[in-house]
Amino acid sequence: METPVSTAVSTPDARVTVRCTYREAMRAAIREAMHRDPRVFLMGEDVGRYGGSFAVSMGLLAEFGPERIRDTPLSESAFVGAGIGAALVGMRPIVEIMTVNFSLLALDQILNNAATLSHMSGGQFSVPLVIRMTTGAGRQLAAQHSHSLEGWYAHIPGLKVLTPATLEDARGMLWTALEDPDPVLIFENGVLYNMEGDLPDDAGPVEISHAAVRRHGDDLTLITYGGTLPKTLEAAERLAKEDIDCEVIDLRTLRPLDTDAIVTSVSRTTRAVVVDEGWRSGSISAEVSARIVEGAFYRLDSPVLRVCTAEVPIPYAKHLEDAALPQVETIMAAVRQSVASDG
Amino acid sequence: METPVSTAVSTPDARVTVRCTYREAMRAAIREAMHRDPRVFLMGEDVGRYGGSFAVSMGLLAEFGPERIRDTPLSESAFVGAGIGAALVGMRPIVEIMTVNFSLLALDQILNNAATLSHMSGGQFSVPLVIRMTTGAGRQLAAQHSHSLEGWYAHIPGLKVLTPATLEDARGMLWTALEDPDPVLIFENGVLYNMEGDLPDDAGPVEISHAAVRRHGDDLTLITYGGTLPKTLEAAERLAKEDIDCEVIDLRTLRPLDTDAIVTSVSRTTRAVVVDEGWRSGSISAEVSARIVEGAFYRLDSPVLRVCTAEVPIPYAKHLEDAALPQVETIMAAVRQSVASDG
Amino acid sequence: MSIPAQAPGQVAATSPVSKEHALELLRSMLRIRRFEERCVELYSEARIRGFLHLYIGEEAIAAGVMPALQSDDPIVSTYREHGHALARGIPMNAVMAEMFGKVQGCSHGRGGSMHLFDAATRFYGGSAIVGGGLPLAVGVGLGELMQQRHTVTASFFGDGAVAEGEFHECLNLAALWKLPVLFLCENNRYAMGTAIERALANVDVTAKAAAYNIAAEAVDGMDVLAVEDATRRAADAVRNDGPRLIEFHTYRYRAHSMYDPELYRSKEEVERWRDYDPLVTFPAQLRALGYLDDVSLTAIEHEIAVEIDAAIAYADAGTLEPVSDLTRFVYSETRPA
Amino acid sequence: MSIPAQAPGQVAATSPVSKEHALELLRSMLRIRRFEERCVELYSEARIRGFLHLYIGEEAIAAGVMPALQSDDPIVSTYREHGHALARGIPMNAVMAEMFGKVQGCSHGRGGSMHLFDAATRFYGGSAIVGGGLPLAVGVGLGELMQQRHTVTASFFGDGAVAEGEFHECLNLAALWKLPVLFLCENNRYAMGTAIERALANVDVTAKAAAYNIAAEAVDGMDVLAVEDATRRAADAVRNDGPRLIEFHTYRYRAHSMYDPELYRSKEEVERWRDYDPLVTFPAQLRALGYLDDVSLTAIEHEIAVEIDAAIAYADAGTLEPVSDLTRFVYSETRPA
Ligand SMILES: Cc1ncc(C[n+]2csc(CCOP(=O)(O)OP(=O)(O)O)c2C)c(N)n1
Ligand SMILES: Cc1ncc(C[n+]2csc(CCOP(=O)(O)OP(=O)(O)O)c2C)c(N)n1
Ligand SMILES: [Mg+2]
Ligand SMILES: [Mg+2]
Repeated sequence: METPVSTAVSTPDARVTVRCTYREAMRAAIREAMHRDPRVFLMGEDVGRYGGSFAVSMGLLAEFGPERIRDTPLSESAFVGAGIGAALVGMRPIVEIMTVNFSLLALDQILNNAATLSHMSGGQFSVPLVIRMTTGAGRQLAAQHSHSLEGWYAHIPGLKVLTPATLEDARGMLWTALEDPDPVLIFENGVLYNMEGDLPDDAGPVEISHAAVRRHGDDLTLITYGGTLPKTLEAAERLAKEDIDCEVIDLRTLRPLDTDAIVTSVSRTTRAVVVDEGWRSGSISAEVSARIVEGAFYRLDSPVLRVCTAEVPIPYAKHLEDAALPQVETIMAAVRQSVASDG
Repeated sequence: METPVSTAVSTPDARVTVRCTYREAMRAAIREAMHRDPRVFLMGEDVGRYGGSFAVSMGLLAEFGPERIRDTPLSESAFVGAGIGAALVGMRPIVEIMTVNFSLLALDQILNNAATLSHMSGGQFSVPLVIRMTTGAGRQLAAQHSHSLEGWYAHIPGLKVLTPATLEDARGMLWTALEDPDPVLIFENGVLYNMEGDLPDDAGPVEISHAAVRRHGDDLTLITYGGTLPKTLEAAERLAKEDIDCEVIDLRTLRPLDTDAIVTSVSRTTRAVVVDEGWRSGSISAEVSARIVEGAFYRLDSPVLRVCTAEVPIPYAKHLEDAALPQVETIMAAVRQSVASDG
Repeated sequence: MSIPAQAPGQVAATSPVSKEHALELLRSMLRIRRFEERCVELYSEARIRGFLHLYIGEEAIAAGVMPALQSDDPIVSTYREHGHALARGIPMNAVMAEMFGKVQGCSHGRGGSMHLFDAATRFYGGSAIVGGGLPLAVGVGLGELMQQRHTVTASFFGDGAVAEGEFHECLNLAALWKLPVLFLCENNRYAMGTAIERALANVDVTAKAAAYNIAAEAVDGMDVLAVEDATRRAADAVRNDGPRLIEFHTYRYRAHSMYDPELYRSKEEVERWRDYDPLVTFPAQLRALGYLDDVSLTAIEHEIAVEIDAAIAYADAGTLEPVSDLTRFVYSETRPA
Repeated sequence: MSIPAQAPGQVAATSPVSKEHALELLRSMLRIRRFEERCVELYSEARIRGFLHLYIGEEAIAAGVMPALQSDDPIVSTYREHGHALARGIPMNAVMAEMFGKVQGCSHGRGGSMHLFDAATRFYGGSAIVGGGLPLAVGVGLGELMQQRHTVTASFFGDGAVAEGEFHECLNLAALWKLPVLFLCENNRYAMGTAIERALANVDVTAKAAAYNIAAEAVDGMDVLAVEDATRRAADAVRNDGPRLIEFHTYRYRAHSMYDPELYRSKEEVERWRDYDPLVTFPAQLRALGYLDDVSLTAIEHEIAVEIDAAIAYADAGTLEPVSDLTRFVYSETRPA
């Protein structure tokens, strides 16, 4: 039995597609939002004249002007808080934190203000704010520039946490997030920006409450999100050649988690491996594992396994960084181990 | 089969004991450390003239003077960073962050500096720093003053995370933490400060690498730490009257987790319930569950269950706050559910 | 201007004041004072719980600031905000019910004393992280400006908040973007038990404002007329060309929260400040002007007592939210317009 | 003193300088410049990876500051720290090996360009969070003071860091506690693509220091003698009575990191600043003084080239740490003394 888990998977039909990168899809999403709603504006370090540290907002300053494409001083707490305040009084800010590594400086505003204001005020106020940030390792940026904390942020009630891993989601999640009355964090994994593919010409909003099955399979469920989706899909393809048929679930939204999609798939395949770029202990992969056990314990044929990032501040040297992160080979090894073990 | 998991449980022998509170035990630990090592000093908001916002450091300013009992301005990032720097060059600072709720303002220093410096420098430097903070809810302090984030901090490699839940541990963990070459976070649950009991006169350091069995039992393992230990023990006692014999494990240290102790106990009892004051999703209870599944899957007779805090910013109204937190009754209900279900 | 702890804060008639308005100001201060005095009793009866931070001694600020603002000017406050809330016009019933944890409370019983919110009066809380309201206020100001609303966002904070990084980031951002934010520092000389001299290398908050090119003024916060006058001038300036800061010199007579051993200051110091109590000096001034006599004062006191009694009755009669509603409001129930 | 972008930064002979010392300073600057020029090549060959922030244009600061400090004075730096590291005396071999990710690197290959560390020279990194080194430096200063070491902790940071809350908190704490910290602001007018005018409401960093009662001086950061002189005076002052701040006016000729489209400034502006290039003006001055001629310059260049070649060879020959050691150093291997 299988439930439809997402409307985000585009069906191969007669739609016109354009070739573009994840970065361009993101930029198109911002442009669309700016055109569609005058209350939307973009604010963050170097989003304007520099064009965005990952070039996502390149060209937007010229198109929309400095009132709506706001370069901020280096002051993460102030400008994230400013986004919260502006949202409170009716604007629809998109705040860009250059990378998740710097978001710690704004965490008080995110956790103690953005995530609590609706509840603390008894529902009188809401914070329709979108915070975008780049996340992840893999570019030899070492210990202070390689965090993957999206799963960690998913711990916080009051927030929604999105991790677009496909062009459709890069293109479509922002608008849905902006329509949401509550603060939404969008994590863009840095290794995805140059990912290229075909995107339907009329690609638009996607829903954000369901996980997506990115590959159907019967033997085991691989569960992942964000930057590790491509690696996981590759592992699944290579495992297919070994006659191990994996289902691949892209969580898409880390908060709230789509428990149904996970439990339904694992109940059918009876095995699960969670792939997560977060540090292992206390990562979202642990939560996924716990929910599988809570929801599908009696269907499981082997323990849920996890492929996570080693518990080290990410080292600079390439071979060590590679060894620290989930890789196609380590994913494959975990799958083989799961399939080999039996209750 | 059972391994000895802790040396922290005092054996009832002929030692002289003194009656004291958790707060006094903590204060005695600080005093001892100050006397024992001139490099130790205490720094934080209102630790001096005010006597500590929870009166832990009451009297210490008079005893040790303002050089070693340092009142800081409200500037969490600066004074936590100052502790890191002072530790780097040979001091042994104890930094008090008044409560975990304010620690978010210092999180960049904790995660990007304290936790990384040893690794980033290739082992040239270390940060022998102790950060103490009060954690937890239960006193109607509402959404911004009731966080229980110790499990969340346990995600960070490079840190150690301690949660003393007994008088022995309140008295003994600090010195061990100060002896540790790396940054150690000590979380003191606010509801414990007035807990009273008998402490051996000569109570001293305790090791911090093992969990402790606080109650032996055969039917199910209850796993908890910190502020929920008393509730969990009470639940176990009451369940004993229903002929359900629970083992109670006090994790004591949330990072690194004592997986062996957990897996050994659950392998024997075949059932586990994790009790955790953190918000459910992404809490340390998820990690415990995942590790049980990884290490004892084939011994489990029923799914690991969790009793956590509801996923809401803690409300002010007492009945709602009570409903949000783990309670003796909800723990008992989870245990009964686990015992009733069978594979 | 800076008020040394020793010098008496003279009530300067900085602006001519009508009898009617003067009595309104007195009434406003007295209402806050009496309200909080009753809160103390209710707290010791455990009918109010959690933290309770009293504003007693500082009433001249809230009472003087609010009339100088317009009804659509947003307010961002702290955890010591009963005075701000009442002077702003949040009904006393709703404030009291909030502290009783009732659904009829201005935050639905979820916030308590530290988190009073009210959409009707644009009162954006009640923030209990020191300095945490400043970024919010800057954002509110930004949002108002971008929507051309021509309001002034009033941001209250204490002397303790001045040392926090947020103060710096926010003053800079507000000045850089010329945001319509009025920064109102309530300098009561202490952050919990930490005297300002042990918290700030330079205790002159107005000097700090200069580092951001923000015009600032120090004002006797025990003088309600001076407060109102300064606020009116500053708010005008903000409406026209960006942020201003006022440092109000004031004093809290009570413990930081409900209990604290007050080891950090002497009884004499507290007594010295009693001479400047606005609820002593202002009535005296009004009597001298012939605006007030025993009869009229008693009438005001009576009115206030009646209001407080009613508020307690209202709060008492209020309902507790059903536990099944616990997770309401974590996420908003309606999509925004 | 403040250097407008237009006015030429004259090399002022603020202190009489010996030929030997002058040549040392030149050598130090040139060594940094040539080292980084080679790093650019190595980066395009992908032998150096990650982020690489060049100091080219700013060499006079590192070269002038370091001789004014003592060998046990701790240094806390940023991610743009090759110059600081080399001038401080971390062997070039170890710096290069670090950027090659080799065990022989000064951070064991774990840090890379942004995280150079060296216990022997008390070089406490290499911090890549803007402003994140400031609290650390304050703590180092505190630790030194409490251990009566009489050192000066030098804390480098950029103009961009000035807007961060940490700047404010740390200047206040250092001043309040009279900590022996020397704050060294390398104001190169940009934080990535953000010109200082678009980041700070008041661009005068020395004026900010005044808000904490910290004495401060603005110095021509393109003039190595002025840098050295000012640092020497400031370090003396710090050693005796607490923190000082120097704002060095300087310029970065290259992209922020290795690549950036540099849309945020004009080619003309960059060219204008070329006139003040310390590696143009200082040699010219030395030639005028008769300290330098083609022959001696060629000799210096040659020596440096040899050193760089050797460093590359050293780094190349270095070893990669075994993958099995991945989790080493997450926790310290030895208990502290
Ligand atoms: C960031 C943060 N740190 C610490 C606290 C604990 N705390 C609550 S109020 C207070 C003192 C604040 O003093 P001030 O800003 O002067 O305001 P006042 O209480 O005097 O009105 C402290 C330290 C807090 N709420 N937030
Ligand atoms: C807290 C933080 N925010 C953002 C960044 C990204 N970033 C790296 S360098 C930089 C500019 C810093 O400018 P400045 O302090 O002037 O130093 P410079 O690069 O000019 O030497 C930025 C925004 C960061 N590293 N840390
Ligand atoms: Mg105060
Ligand atoms: Mg700069």
